[in-house]
Amino acid sequence: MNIHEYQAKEIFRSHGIPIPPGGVATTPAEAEGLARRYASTVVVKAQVHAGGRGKAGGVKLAKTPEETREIASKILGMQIKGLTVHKVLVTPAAEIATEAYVGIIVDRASKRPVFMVSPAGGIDIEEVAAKTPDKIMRLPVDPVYGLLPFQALQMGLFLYADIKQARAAAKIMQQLYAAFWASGASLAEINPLVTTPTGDVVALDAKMVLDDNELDRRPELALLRDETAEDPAEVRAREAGLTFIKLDGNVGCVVNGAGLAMATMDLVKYYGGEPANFLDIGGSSNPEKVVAALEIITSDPHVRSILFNIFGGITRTDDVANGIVTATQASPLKVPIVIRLTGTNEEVAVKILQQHGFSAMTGMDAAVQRAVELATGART
Amino acid sequence: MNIHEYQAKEIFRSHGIPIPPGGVATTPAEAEGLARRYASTVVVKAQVHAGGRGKAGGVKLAKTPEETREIASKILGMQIKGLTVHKVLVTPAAEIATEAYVGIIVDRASKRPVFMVSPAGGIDIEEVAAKTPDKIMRLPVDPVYGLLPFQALQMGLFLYADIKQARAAAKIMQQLYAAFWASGASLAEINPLVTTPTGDVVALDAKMVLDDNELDRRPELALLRDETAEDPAEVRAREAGLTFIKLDGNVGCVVNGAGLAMATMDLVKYYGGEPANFLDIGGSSNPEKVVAALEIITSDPHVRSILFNIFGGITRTDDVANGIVTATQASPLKVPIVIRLTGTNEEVAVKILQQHGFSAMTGMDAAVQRAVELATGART
Amino acid sequence: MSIFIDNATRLIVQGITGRDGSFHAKQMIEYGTKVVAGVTPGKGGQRFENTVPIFNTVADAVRETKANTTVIYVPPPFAADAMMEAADAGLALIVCITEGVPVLDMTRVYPYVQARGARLIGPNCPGLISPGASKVGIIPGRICAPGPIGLVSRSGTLTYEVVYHLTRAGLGQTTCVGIGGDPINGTNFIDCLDAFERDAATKAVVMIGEIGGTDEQEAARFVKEKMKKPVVGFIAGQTAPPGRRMGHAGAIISGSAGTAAEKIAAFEDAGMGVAKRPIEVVDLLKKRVR
Amino acid sequence: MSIFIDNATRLIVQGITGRDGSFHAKQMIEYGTKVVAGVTPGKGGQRFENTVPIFNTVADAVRETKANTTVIYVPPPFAADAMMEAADAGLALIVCITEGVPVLDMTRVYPYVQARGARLIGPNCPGLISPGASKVGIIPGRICAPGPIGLVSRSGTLTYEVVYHLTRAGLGQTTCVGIGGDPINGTNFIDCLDAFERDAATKAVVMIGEIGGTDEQEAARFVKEKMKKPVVGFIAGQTAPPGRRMGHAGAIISGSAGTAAEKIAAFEDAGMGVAKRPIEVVDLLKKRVR
Repeated sequence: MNIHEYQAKEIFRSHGIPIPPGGVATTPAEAEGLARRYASTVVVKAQVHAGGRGKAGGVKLAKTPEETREIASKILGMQIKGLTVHKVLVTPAAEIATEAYVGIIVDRASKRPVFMVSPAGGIDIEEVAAKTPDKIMRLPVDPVYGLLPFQALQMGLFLYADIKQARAAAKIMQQLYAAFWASGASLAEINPLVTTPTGDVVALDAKMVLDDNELDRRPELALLRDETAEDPAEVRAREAGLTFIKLDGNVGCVVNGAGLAMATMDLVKYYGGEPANFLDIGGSSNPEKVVAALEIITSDPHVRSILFNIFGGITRTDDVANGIVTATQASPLKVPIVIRLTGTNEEVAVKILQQHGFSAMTGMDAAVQRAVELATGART
Repeated sequence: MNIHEYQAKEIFRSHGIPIPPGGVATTPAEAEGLARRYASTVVVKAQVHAGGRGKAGGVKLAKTPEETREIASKILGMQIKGLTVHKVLVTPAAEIATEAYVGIIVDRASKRPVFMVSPAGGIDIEEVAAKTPDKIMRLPVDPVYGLLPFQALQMGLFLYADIKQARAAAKIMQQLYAAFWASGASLAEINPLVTTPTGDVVALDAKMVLDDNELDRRPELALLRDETAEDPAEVRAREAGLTFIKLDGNVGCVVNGAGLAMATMDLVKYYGGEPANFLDIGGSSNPEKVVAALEIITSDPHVRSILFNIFGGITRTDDVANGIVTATQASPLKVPIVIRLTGTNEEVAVKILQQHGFSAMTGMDAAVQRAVELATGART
Repeated sequence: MSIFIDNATRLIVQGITGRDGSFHAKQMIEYGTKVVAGVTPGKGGQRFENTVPIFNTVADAVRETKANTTVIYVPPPFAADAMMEAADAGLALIVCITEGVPVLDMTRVYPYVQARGARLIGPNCPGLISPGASKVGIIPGRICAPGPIGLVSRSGTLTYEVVYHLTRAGLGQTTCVGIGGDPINGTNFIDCLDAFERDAATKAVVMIGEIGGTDEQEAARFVKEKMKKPVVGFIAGQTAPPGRRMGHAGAIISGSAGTAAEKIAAFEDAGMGVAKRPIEVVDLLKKRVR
Repeated sequence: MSIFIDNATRLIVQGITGRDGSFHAKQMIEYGTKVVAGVTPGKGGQRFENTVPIFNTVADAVRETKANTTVIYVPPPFAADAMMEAADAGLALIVCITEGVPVLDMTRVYPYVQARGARLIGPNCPGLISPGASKVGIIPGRICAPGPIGLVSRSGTLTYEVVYHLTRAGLGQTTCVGIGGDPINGTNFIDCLDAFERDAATKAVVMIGEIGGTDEQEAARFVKEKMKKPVVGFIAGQTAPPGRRMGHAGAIISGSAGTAAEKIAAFEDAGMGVAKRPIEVVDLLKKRVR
């Protein structure tokens, strides 16, 4: 789960990381009020789950409260990578001497949390990694020990020659690791970590991605989810227990299992079509999930055909068939549907579908081909 | 460092362990007041750093506030294993269905914290270990993982057949381990852990020993030290940076290094004497330490001779010599002194001593023999 | 004959009285797996389906039944503890079906299990099956048949799809292993490839990967450098957009790393047959096995 | 020739600019030990006594000087981190002089160091010396002399006492090791006995124990079962009362366990010579070494 910069900053602050004050505004007037409170030049920053906010014009300096209002009114409502900005963070502009990068991710290869730090901060770390890899230090953390003091200091010294700043950075890295671990994060990042002209080390930005699997045992973090910042169809799918990702094509796909769902999308493409989505109804499906899946897919006006691809294992295909019948009786489909079912209770499923005027196929390739034909109009 | 039952209970409570209420009284009137507050039969428990309080008459039931006052007046001031009782804990008496034992120590062999639990609680666990070892479960904890939930439940099920009680006990063991670890303890113990007739699992006693080496970084725990509950000479020695243990003999020993101090005591015994104490002036001695050591030893009226045994390594023997001179000039000795010095700056030390009328020996055996002779009167 | 499980597999089911655990325990027993014990704390002493003894702890179950393998169906918050309990009890093979185990839990579970010498498969996996001998997990038994093909996959139903085609084409399997779709799991492609290479009964191997991570690339290097047996591969997620998690926690393209194209290139570089569609696996295999 | 340290020892001093570290660094240099680096964070780039380079981290020091051994003189709250830093940097031998390291710290340090294949001596120990070759720690060099006796001890000054007698009696030493008086330490008696048994130059061994724990008892079993070389022992604390910590954190009789009598009995059972007084070690050794 993505959280906003201002939310990540709250978490970081609660672990002691030095971060300048800041407030969130949902209207230009609120933003102006915040600027008045700080009585200095402020930065107005779009709070949206997308990278490259700066390049998109979502981060601006404002010298006066009036200018803050003006800038906030431009940023609020702006679209960044398809997402609408509903909130801005207003924070006093800091004087910057140097900019560094500090981040933690979970590394699949070492199966550990890994720190990446670089004295070349403020810019995209992937770019630094590609162009000047010696400017990045990677440090895997043994999760049963946590980040050890000597490791934190090694990283601090990689960033700063001054021992005071190195120790300050080391402390921040301990705090960041504590925040990362306590929040069940899959990413925690400070970019940039800056030094001020007076020598202080301060975090100017904050990013955190939380592991969805941790939210059940951390209800206070689950509350940080901002559904206004997400695609409504994906929110609806999550509530129904489905995994849904909107794509640009016109063949709506309903599949059980993530691997099979991807393979189905790939096969749509292989036969000349374009998938409209990724949709996994999961293992132990029930008819309600199928109903929700059909609702979500048919709400996409680009969808020209719907493809069910169900390989019954735990999933009972008769449950899926019943779901299709229920959903289409409630609101008849406006686009053609192709149903491929095989596996558990296949015979029952086919009978249910036939009784309600649907036909079912058993081969994946044939079903995908048919769905693509229906969507593109070719050969139909 | 030993702490009192009521202090250990505070720590355990702060980690969530269910413990009946209780209050500390230093006077019979206070004890009576507490009994009135609880309005039930209470237990009055001597707060003293010694085991076997019950057998010594330091733990008594009182049915009324008046009886509480009477009992408290008997226990307060009582001597238990040479220590005076200055405080009593007054706590409502609990109804007990079963009694179990739960403890954690640091095990030298496995180099880990080890739980010992037994359904035979309320009595001395060493006795259980000797007589019915199958009634004890030992469970070493991997300190980098901490106590794992399945381990806690294994112990809970060893204590209780009822799954609810087993889970309650498992939770208490997690809390006890957390208290143990967070406090830098070398021992944490609940004896007895009881079940009540209604099925609750409750800790009725609490014992904790803290690692002295942890106190520097845990000032709030260092404050728990109750010097009124310790031997005054040992308190004085600790303040002077010495390690001192009072024994029953009459040859006062001042040695540098714990191993050599023990070997010196042993040699006193070997030559027919009895050491009056263990005293280690430590590695980097200074004259002040020697002065303090002499003060402490001479304050013991049983001491008949004083033996210095110093092997100079880090310790400079001239420092020791200067300390002896300073101390004896301030308050002349009433008992004879034997000084054995060898090692670093030995020649300087001998000269200093001779200038002030002392002689010095270089052999340990000869010096010990002489000190024993002086103490026992034999051959002198 | 097979890898990891066979007729000597003596299985514990952790969470045997739960919804998923009880359903699949029955399926495994029907398939012929020797399910020797179940574990549900507080139900020790009872019996599952009037036959399989239930124990309070895995340690009890191991001591009483000489089990050597366990399969875990407990809810995600308890799965890490269940895996560690199994490793602590000395089981050689631990199969965790549970989906939704926090990744940071796995960073602690993995070294714990490793240090105790156990093999972990999963979590978030369908388990494995050695057709005709033993089934541990949820792979539908009727789509499998004994034969010379080894199969390893990060996926569940996509595995079934491929196995289904294999069986219909007369290509039975020694063992099918679903290693799971999480970013951190116990057994990886190389572990399985290595076991298949050593297994006399396995004549060719199918490896089904997906986007995310570099496991397939490293597996391809292993195939190139260490394997004599033919390997056929398939990668799901060629049309997946970067930065989005495609259902599986591990199926995500990070920046420019972990794409299907990168993995397919690695397979081709290793001289593997690469199927464009799941069904093509059959033809590619037939060309490589006499 | 010696065990653990010799002419090839290239030493780092952690905490070289501190009070104890600087004093003993000078002593070791004077003795002839190859002190190749010091470590004090923030003083990297400076030199100790105008010669020994100082680094900010142990990793830097190892990389630049090819050190293989370190000795630690940092204050107790930082000692655990210093030991782990040293192990992480790949040093083969870590000697921790610091007294007062919390025992729970050591429960974490010990497995960390073990997992990285390093040998830890201490903490709370005087270190070790291979007379004439190298001295690491604080044992006074002038009381030692090269020769055929190996010595291992839990004590500091008591060791000096015994070594002093040995040297005066013409019994020089291969190596004297002070393993320290804490309840949890890195190297125990058996490790040293085993090394002495394998060291061709060592003809006989002196083991100096004290009350507390069971290390001496286990060492006695090792002597009985595995050693051919003669071993002479001494135990301090025969007059120590139970339940009181005799200075060393590890020197405490718990209940009825860890008494001197128990240890002496174990020594006798192993056929070792047991000295009643420190000086008797000399005679017992002379009887056993030609």
